[in-house]
Amino acid sequence: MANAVPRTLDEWEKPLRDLEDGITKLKAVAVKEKDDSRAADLKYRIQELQRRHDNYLEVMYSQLGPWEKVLVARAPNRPYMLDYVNQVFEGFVELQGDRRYGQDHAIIGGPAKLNGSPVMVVGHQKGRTIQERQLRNFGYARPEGYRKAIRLFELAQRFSMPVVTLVDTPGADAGLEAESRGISEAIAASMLKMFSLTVPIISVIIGEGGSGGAIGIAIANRVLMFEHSIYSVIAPEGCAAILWRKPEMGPQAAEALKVTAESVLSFQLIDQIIPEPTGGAHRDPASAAQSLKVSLLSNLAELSSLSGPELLNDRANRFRNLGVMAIH
Amino acid sequence: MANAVPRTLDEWEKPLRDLEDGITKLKAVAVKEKDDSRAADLKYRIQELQRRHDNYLEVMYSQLGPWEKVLVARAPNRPYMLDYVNQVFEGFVELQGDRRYGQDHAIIGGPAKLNGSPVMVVGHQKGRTIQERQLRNFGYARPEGYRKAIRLFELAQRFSMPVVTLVDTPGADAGLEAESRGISEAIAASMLKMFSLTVPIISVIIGEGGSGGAIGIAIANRVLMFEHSIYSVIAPEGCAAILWRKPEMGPQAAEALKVTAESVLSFQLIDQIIPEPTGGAHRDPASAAQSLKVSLLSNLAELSSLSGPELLNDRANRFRNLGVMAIH
Amino acid sequence: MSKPGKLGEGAFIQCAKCKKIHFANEFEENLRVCSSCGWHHRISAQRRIEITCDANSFEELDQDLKSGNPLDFPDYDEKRVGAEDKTGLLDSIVTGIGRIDGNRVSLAVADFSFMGGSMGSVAGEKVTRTLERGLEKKCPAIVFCATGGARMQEGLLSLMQMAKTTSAAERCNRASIPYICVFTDPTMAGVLASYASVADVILAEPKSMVGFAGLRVSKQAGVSKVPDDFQSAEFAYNHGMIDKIVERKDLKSTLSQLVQLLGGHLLEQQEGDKLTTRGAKK
Amino acid sequence: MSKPGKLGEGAFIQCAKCKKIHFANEFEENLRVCSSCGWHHRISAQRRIEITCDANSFEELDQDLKSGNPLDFPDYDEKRVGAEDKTGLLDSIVTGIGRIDGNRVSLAVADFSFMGGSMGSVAGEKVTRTLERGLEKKCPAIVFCATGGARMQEGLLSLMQMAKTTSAAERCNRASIPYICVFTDPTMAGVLASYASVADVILAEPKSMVGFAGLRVSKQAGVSKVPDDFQSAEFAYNHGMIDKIVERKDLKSTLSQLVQLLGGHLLEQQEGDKLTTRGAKK
Ligand SMILES: [Zn+2]
Ligand SMILES: [Zn+2]
Repeated sequence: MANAVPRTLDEWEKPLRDLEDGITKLKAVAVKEKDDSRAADLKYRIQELQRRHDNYLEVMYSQLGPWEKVLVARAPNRPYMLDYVNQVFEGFVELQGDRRYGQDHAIIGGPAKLNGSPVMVVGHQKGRTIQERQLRNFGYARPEGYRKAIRLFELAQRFSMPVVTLVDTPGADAGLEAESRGISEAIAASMLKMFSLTVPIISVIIGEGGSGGAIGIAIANRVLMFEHSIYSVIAPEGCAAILWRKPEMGPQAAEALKVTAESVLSFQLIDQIIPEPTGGAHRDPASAAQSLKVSLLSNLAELSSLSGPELLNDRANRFRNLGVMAIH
Repeated sequence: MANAVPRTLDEWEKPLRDLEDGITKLKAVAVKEKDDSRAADLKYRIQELQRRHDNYLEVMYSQLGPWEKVLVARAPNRPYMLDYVNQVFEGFVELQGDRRYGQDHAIIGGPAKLNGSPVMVVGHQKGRTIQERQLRNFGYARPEGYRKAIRLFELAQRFSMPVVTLVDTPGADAGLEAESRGISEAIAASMLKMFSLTVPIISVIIGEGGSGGAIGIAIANRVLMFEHSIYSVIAPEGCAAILWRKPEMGPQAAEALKVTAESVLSFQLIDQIIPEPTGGAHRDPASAAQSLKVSLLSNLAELSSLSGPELLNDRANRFRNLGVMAIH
Repeated sequence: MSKPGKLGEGAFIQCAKCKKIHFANEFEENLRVCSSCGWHHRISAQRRIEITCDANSFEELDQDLKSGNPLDFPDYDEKRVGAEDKTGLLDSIVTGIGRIDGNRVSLAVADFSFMGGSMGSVAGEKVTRTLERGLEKKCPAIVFCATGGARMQEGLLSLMQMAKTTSAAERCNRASIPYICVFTDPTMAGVLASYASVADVILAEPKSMVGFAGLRVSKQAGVSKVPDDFQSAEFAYNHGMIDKIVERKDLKSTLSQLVQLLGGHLLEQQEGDKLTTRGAKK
Repeated sequence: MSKPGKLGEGAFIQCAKCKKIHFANEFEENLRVCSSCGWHHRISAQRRIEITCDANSFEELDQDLKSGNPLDFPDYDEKRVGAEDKTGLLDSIVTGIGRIDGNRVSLAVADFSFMGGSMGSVAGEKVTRTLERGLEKKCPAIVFCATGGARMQEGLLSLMQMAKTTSAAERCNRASIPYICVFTDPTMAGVLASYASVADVILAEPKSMVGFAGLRVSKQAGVSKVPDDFQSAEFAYNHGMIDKIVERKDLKSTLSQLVQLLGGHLLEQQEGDKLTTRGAKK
């Protein structure tokens, strides 16, 4: 591991890319090599480099610290909601509009089939291209997104469809427009609605579980986290800025805030960790999607034995006792 | 009655005002008159004029045509919602806001007590001063008004309070802003909500029952109309403009549209007419308020024998068979 | 506005939008969508049913309903009879039961050519019955709108249809019957402000006019500067009022998907109906 | 911001807004509202309870709860102990049962002076219990907010309090227990985005700061030109988020009216409680 704290995933993964570059170069030489013995030698060196690369990758990703997890969770090539929707569900129909004011493309959703049965999928969608990032408001949902989610939750309730939410946001939109249309109310009302449903709900933190913007759609009977996702009351940089007036102390804040899936699970705030392929979900999205599907199906199967009122109470009870207190 | 069609209430009531002016003048003279016999004569003439005035008033108001009813229903000194609220209910607390976007002051509401029992009052409020008229958007409610109404209906449902709506609007706001925030959806959603309540609902057309803007809050177990109020699918002037391209043919349209309480009752679209004092509610608001109170109490008493589901079905059934068809 | 002018012996049709001239048969095969500019021209209720339901699966109902003239409204009888003669319909909406990819649906389809698709007592009754048949037969209800709004000539009776139809939608809500509405050109006023806007899912054809009041009225109401797309399906979509704008050619498949996704819970309740009579006319 | 500076021997207090100097006793008698400019200065939970509940009617509960440091968060222990010493409180909210004009209410009152009124596990638990006591005792629940939001130092445990408290509000909804929230200066972030915003009725003191993110954060988020009243109670009211802005002196009577109007259906369920113990400390 590098000694200095890496600020980006690119920086942190540089040793890996150096190895990859070396392999690429050797391969280019090997292709042209006519001499058998030298070709065999090159092949050996390539295998050796590949072995080192794979080893390094495995070691790196098995020892991710909180800050590295933050970087991985935010990786621009990490699978986003629609990547999972396309691989895990069938026949997704995006339904849009809050029936009040406007469109939001940071929270999207609609019905789809999971293993042949209808479910309602709702989640945050980030963008990859510059245009799509702007369209998606960089994953910062506006009030309209939460109000659309409420509409979709109501449809799920009406038509007896389990709800799956996929959470991946740096936080809710905190700008003037969002404030003036009641971003706080929208988040609170979305949570309230989720607590009122009598269908099963599963929420999965797939990338960034950022603050109120995340929990606004993460009220569930089961809350799952991908292995390298994070879940936090505040962005580490924001915490550092408030506490120490040094946003650049994000790594220290990430450590203090205990944002990793493992930490969060230790406080029993989530129910399960979904393992990621070696090197993170972004290195093998299909395998990550498969893990998600397995996890959703097994959790839904477990919940299927509960009646509507039992699901409602299960969800309330799940959250009722969260918190750690001392007694005076 | 005047031969030419009056365009305003003022114009139409001119003969009355002439008599009133005459009486006022004679009274001014009589006050100064020292001679007993001439004073007695003046007194007699004043009584005579007063008798003619009262007679004329009674005749005029017992023979109101549809257009005259339109003028009376729109009379600027006709009692408005808050006039009734203050006289019929106790302890009204106005609750505000749609929790989505903004304020609307054309539809207002809140809990109050009727004869000691809590009810939820919601209605259109017009303004009398220029400032208040602007504040109230001249009685044209915006989407926020209907969405606030929905919130208040939900509170009424939650806390088992009967709902009373007082309807008095030329129509809903049809401007760009209202359109862009879904005025149509807001009206429809308000009706939908009212159909879903299991508490008694009484709606009273107190002045103008203008089109979708009116029925948006007039879904009730009992729909009552004040004697000189009107209820119409479209403003007569608008109808004349569309059908005959002559907005000034409002009087003919008022006739054709059958907008009076009597006509509407004959099609069984309302349940009861609340009588107004001679000369209209604006001449004796206290007495009109008393009639309203009596009517509300007797109708609520009748509805009190119904259970929640019965109220719900009663309301659906009430509207289910409205319409007149031929069979082919 | 979008009614195409016919040229010659009806062998050619001109696009109402871009003025391009099409062979009439190609134009009809393309579902009356201009192959040049994509403008969706209005189609009849009959044609809509043909392109929406499985072949021979639609059974028309409520055929005996026609309007009276309860208010003795001037010229109403003449207008109605004229519309009957012109369209061969008795009112502005055709209703019945059909199938989409084998799944039973209760259907109502408005025809704008009958008095501007306006809603009087009959249209209100037929939409109400369409929703009630969804309730009764435990199948999704689908309504295609094409209307200028309430029918003035029936006065307050027309306004009451807003309430009556919305009540039926509310009963569908409570009974978990999916209700899908498709806005076609135009979807306006009293219809938009009642049953159309409370559907579970709202689809719209591109560029359909969608709004509360006529543009003239909106302008009177002080709207001096209106955006170019004011009162279009796209405007309504951008303001969150519509789930999805779908081209005519894709409507059947989208409806089919939605019926399967939202109506899944109803299949068991339909008493084996789907298996025994799938695709067949009842 | 609105914390008054004390002058001399505490006999004078300067308005934080208009800088006018008041006699301390008059200032306190005026409920810490500036008689000159109307500015509502923050008050302690204890004082709030005094001016809200009938004399001697308030019984404090949950007094044994205090925060731990589950995350071993740097400096948290020191800050908490400092706040305890400064305020004499164990956390940022005081809870209990009291009466308003004889009507029983379950009450929670935040105290901004304890770590900015922030919500960690203890505050979340106490608000939850306040709502649950409404459920249990069949009486309205009232919460006075004064908070900067969630307490960072408890990490995700604090975020979970948003869910926990909102769940309790949802249970009150379903059980028809009236829940009234009063926004006082400030009501922000994680509290505003959870239980505070889902109350049946929301009142606010004039000029209270009300918003989702700190102004600094909002400005980072690209808000270059903010209106003068941004993130004030008046701004929230104008945007439909608040029912009524009520001056401090009128809050008790408004709450009393609301408790009677919205809680009417509960009186029979309270087992004659009101008649037997009206006004008396339990
Ligand atoms: Zn064209
Ligand atoms: Zn001052």
